[in-house]
Amino acid sequence: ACGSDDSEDTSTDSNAGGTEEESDFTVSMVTDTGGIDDKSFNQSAWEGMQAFGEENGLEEGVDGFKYFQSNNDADYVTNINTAARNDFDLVFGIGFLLTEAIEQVAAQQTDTNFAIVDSVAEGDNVASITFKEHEGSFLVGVAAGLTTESDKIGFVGGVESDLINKFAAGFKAGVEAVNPDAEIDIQFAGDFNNASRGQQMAAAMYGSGADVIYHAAGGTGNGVFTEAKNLKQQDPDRQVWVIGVDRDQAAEGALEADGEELNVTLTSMVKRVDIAVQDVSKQAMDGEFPGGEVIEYGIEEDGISIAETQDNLSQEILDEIESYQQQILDGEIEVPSTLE
Amino acid sequence: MFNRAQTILIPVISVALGLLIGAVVMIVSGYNPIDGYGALLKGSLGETFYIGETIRQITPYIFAGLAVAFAFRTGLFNIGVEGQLLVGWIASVWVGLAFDLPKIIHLPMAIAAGAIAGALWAFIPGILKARLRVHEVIVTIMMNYIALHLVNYLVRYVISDEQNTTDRVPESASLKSPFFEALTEFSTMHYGIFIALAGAIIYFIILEKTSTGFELRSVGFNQNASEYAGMNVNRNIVLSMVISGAFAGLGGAMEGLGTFGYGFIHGAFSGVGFDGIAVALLGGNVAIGVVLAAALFGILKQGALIMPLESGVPTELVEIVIAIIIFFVASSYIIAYLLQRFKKGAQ
Amino acid sequence: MDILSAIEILVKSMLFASAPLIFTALGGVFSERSGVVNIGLEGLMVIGAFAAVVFNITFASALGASTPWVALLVAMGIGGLFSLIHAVASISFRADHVVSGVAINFLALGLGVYLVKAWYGAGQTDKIPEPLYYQKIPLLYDIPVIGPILFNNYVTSYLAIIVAFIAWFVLFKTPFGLRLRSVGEHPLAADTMGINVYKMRYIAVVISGVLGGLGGGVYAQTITQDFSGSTITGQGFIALAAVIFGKWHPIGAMGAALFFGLAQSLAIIGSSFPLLADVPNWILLSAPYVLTILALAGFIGRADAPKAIGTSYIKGKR
Amino acid sequence: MDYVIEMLNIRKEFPGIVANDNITLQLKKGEIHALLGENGAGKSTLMNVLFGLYQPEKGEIRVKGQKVNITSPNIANELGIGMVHQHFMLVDTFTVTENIVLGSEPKKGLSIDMKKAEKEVQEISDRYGLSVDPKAKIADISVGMQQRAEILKTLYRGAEILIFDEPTAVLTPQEIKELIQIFKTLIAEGKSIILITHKLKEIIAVCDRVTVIRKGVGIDTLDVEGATPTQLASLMVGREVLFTTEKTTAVPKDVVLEISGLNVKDSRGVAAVRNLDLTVRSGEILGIAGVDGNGQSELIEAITGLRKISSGSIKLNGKKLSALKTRKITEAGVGHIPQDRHKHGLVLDFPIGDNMVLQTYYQRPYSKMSMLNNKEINKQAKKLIKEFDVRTPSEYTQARALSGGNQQKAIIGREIDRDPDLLIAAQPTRGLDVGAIEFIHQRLIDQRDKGKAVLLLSFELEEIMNVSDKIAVIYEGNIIATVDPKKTSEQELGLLMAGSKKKEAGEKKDV
Ligand SMILES: Nc1ncnc2c1ncn2[C@@H]1O[C@H](COP(=O)(O)OP(=O)(O)OP(=O)(O)O)[C@@H](O)[C@H]1O
Ligand SMILES: Nc1ncnc2c1ncn2[C@@H]1O[C@H](COP(=O)(O)OP(=O)(O)OP(=O)(O)O)[C@@H](O)[C@H]1O
Ligand SMILES: [Mg+2]
Ligand SMILES: [Mg+2]
Repeated sequence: ACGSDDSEDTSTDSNAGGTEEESDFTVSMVTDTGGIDDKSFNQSAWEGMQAFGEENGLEEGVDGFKYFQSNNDADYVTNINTAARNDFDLVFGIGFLLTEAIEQVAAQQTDTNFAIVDSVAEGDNVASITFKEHEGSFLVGVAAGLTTESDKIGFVGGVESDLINKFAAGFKAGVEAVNPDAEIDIQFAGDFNNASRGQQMAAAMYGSGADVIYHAAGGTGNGVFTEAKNLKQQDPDRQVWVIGVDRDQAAEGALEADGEELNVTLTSMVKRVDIAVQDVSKQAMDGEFPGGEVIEYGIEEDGISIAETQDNLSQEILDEIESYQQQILDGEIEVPSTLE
Repeated sequence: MFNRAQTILIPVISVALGLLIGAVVMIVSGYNPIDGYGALLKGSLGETFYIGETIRQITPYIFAGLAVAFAFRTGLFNIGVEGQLLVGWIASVWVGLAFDLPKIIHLPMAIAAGAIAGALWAFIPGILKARLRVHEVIVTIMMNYIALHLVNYLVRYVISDEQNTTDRVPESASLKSPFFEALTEFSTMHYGIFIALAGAIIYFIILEKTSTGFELRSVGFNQNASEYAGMNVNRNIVLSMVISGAFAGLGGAMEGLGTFGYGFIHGAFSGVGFDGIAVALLGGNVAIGVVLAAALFGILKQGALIMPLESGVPTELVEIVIAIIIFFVASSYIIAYLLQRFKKGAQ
Repeated sequence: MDILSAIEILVKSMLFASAPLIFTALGGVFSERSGVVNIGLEGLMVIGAFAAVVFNITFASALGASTPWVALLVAMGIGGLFSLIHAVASISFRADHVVSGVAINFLALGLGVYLVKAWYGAGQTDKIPEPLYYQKIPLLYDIPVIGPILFNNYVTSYLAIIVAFIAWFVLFKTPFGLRLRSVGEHPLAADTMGINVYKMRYIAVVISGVLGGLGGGVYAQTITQDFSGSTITGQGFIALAAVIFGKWHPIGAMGAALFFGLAQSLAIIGSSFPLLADVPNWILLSAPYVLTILALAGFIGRADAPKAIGTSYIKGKR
Repeated sequence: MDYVIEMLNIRKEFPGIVANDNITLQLKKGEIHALLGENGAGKSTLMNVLFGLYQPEKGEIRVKGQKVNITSPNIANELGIGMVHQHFMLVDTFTVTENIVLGSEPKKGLSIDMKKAEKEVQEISDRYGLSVDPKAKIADISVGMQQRAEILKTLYRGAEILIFDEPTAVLTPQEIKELIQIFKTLIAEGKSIILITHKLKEIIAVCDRVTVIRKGVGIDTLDVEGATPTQLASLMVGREVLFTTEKTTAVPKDVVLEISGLNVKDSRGVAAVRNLDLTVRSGEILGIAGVDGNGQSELIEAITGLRKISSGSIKLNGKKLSALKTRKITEAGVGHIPQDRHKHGLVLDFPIGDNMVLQTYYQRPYSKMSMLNNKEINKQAKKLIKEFDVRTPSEYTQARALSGGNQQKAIIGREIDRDPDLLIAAQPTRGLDVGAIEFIHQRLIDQRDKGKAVLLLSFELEEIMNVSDKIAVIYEGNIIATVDPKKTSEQELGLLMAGSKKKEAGEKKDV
């Protein structure tokens, strides 16, 4: 979305939709080093912002909505500050890595509103947006627990952190809820960009009998898909599944074997950063900015869900998931958010 | 081989050529180079805020450049600046958090901790090279990865209570400068730049003005002759790595105590250490050169952040420009040759 | 996990993780044996990965199953072309080889990502439609016990090992190899023997580009299956380490790359052993790097680089 | 007259200097033609032109009457011209055979036919009496064998005309004898030879004609028959040259260096110095004569602390040196002019000024409290440059840019100026012209006359005989005889050096 073509696209789009009422509200976001096309939460956030812009007749740019790309950890403060200085009414920091930076700038730029995604930051002009990843992970855990035939399930995390632990904890609880016999092997790659290690880890897990792996490891997760697809390609009848993360990762699992279209993506745990971004932007535009508050997006708030692509899940499993989802909504199940 | 005028002229020409070719790349891919460079300039030097940010960027580049350059001058190739920087960073933060002391003691202590940690991290490849002749390039590359994993572990399990970041270092150990922040409209500029400039001066003095530097350079050029002259070659190899690592560690301390003020879990390398190789080489491995090269890097990298905002040009353009500048500086022979040709032609 | 399947996993992981490193390291061996330092291996891998992925995405529908192989050829070609920059700078323009190599690294990454953004409007490409898959090698796979352990992997992994032996043959058994090495040891002597020093070095650097491009292409088409700025993150430097670790010898470099792949998979397998369960994760994650250092430190006899490495040959100068 | 080579009016310029100015050299078939001139006169340049390494600005080259254009060594090879360079052109890590066949390798299929190559090398070496081990690595063989490998390289390519650029500078007397024998075989085979050497006696002994050049200009070509060394020398230098170094009789006094029961191992761990005893007194020059490889290098390295000793003791003025580090030994009063000036003597990338204080940079006045005092350093450098006539643009010039002779003068100046009680001079005049040699010899004698002890190591008997007050012959790591130079002859010494102990020369072993 960096290219000139793109910005033209968006501008014509918003011109086309120019029938909507004009607003002088401006909003921007600062990515972490993943960038706006990380196929993960940065991208999702940007999609949300674009949708918000379109809906409200904003143009991409300083007078509408805009993203700032961070190339380095040291760029966070700079970018957030630059955004504030360019008079954006609301500035999102995407990713927990930006927490400190948001806090710091928010304390200085008191006229601007800020929001942090995936973390909690202090400040009256800061809204903290977190997700109940553990809830969604619980649901895919249910899918995994019911799908596994070997009773061995893997989890590949990127770098160990509170956030990634939330995924692991919810997942584990989900599996245990439906399949107490299943073993869960939780591993961390120590890296979000090491596909090679991801593939090695997946090879070790599948090789020792696991048949479902849930990854929360960014680019390292690429390797998990690669290994699964390889195994599936060699033996289309073999049971190998990957559960995607953050967005619907069905495309990542597609392959062709013996002329047959297959897919190793069992399902994905979807985190709707886009919805959260739109939501908070709307509130801010309407003068109801939730400054100082922590907004948790879970299943209830449509912030967390299981992916739309569910072709690989049987109806029974879908029903089970549905029922657990209801129990979570009803508060009958309290999903743990830390590994203990 | 080159005269004085050329040593100044060649980098200038290289930078001009780099920018020129960058402009061509922009035109070819449908951007307006004037807008692009305008944005770059504005985003690095156009406002006091950006100037502050640029200066802050330059700070670690100076140290990383000095670290690589120091090793180079003494015949060693330190690709491990990245790792040494990380351990220096975390060590300085650790000391910053662990003690409660008056600033006059605490800050120097935290900075020293960064230098010492970097030095220790570089001591390992140094001693392996000196004692066992293990190639420092391999060891320093490997030590980078080890540092990354170790530091992440320390942040999470030792310095913090299973958090993603450590606490902020207290004021007594902080390089943050409310004065500069106010002056530059809340940029992250901190006092580190002065330490970096002091570092460059110290670099110059150690290497060019002390008898230790004499030895280090001598060993760098010719180990046999140095041994003949009674110098302890192995000791100098270790010392060189240690000083190089100390510079890198100081770079880390600038980040830990200044730019950030805390330590955090790194998903990947920051790249500053690798950029340091380019800074050092661009600066001809001399102190003033390193400072100037770091300034160029800082300006380009900082400006690159604003470029997409103002002109739509992808930030990567800057990497291309940097690459071309490095290429031409490296090929200074041909530039000097052409210059001579040109001069002759004119006469 | 029983021992046999543990070994199977180890070997498998080692083979696929090492293959890109082997190709690239072999490229490094050629270049450095001719006297040209090549710290640009990282950049050559980047450009190879970029070329292979873009080609794969663009031509998959037209070429079908042969796409990845043609893409590898393209990656080799582009890698070779790209390395010409390094060659021109370090051989003809007498540039410091390290500086020029650093420029290659910057340029490859910058250009790769810049073009991806320009062409696809995103910082990373889609998944390639036609990746490479594991293959059971006919006949060999049927050997009891060993077959399934050794002969079920990417064809490129075997290719890497074969290329290592070919490289050894070329460098140490053929006139071309003798000349190439002579140019790296004593270019003036080679010149007096009527060997064109510049030509040999150009060829060697281009070979390193071809093999580096191949390494990157293999990495992208077997492991990541897409391209972004973080596809190649340090593999080229590990390959450089393998060149030195392997004492500038093709078989040595291959061994070093395999060793590294093995150490990595050992650490991963290790973490599932109860014995190591309490070892902090960072130690296991660091294990491959620590093991490499230990292996080096334990090695008896140090490696001597080609004598003329890093020096520009200037005709008519003594 | 049929000349095989004619170089007519050759002019070759380098930036700022005319290395060859209108030089003519004609080589008859079957002759050994000497090319004589001071350091830097332009001999190597002229030969490199002939070999195709340099292109002349002017002039004409004819091979067997045919005008040719030699643009690369390849063409020279094709024309049957081979060159044995001043600095060997051998790849250390290759075998003798690999070096010889490089560039024209016999092939079997795709690979080199090493068997065939080795056989061919063996054949040629047998034919010309050039004994080499075809399979040995260059790094592992003696300088003499390396040179034979160089000669084989040219013969393998069928060279008819052989150029030797200072081939004897690095050889021991025995090896020189062998080389002269080889020359004769080559001539008998119908080859022609151009020989560059600074040793006038060699010219008289083996050459037919000689061409003398001075500062890039051809002076004369004359028949060797009837010519005397003095005549040749003055032609070359342009003034009278004295040959015997003027010196008074030595008055040895106190013992300065005392070595007893010394054992040292070489790099491979083999005993190189065995149970060696040696004494050097103040006011005398002790020359060590011996064939290369008999422990000389190890002995010097042991004295200077560069090599660990296995047992025995080394004392300087009664103080034990053997446990000390090089620096302490230097400080105790040992000066060392090393054998290999590029490897040990100088940091070539340093300016001459810094090289002048290579061992003393940390002492006053060059350093105060660890800070260098560049003013003092350069002052010292200027002084030495002047005193020792080092030809350099300035003290800031990189040592690399100086000619070999001037580099050597710089080292000698540095070592002598420290006024060491013991000065070790290892091959101090290797590769230098007569003028420079004279200068250096005089300096060594001056040291002696100042009451210092000098230990001179040389493979050149003439130098040893002329300069030393006493000669110790080293053989297989041991001093097997000590003789008075006035009472011995080169023949006698040669025999001793070859290990024949039958002679208890002029004096008894007095050590
Ligand atoms: N490559 C070069 N570049 C510049 N000048 C050179 C070069 N080679 C030689 N010269 C110059 O040419 C002159 C002749 O050098 P040359 O090596 O031919 O002398 P030489 O007679 O062989 O001396 P020596 O007896 O010491 O070997 C030198 O004085 C030097 O100034
Ligand atoms: N490449 C070069 N460029 C410029 N000057 C050179 C070059 N090579 C040699 N010279 C000059 O040539 C002169 C003589 O050099 P040369 O190496 O021939 O000396 P030399 O006395 O023959 O030494 P050696 O004993 O090593 O043969 C020196 O003054 C040196 O400055
Ligand atoms: Mg010479
Ligand atoms: Mg010469």
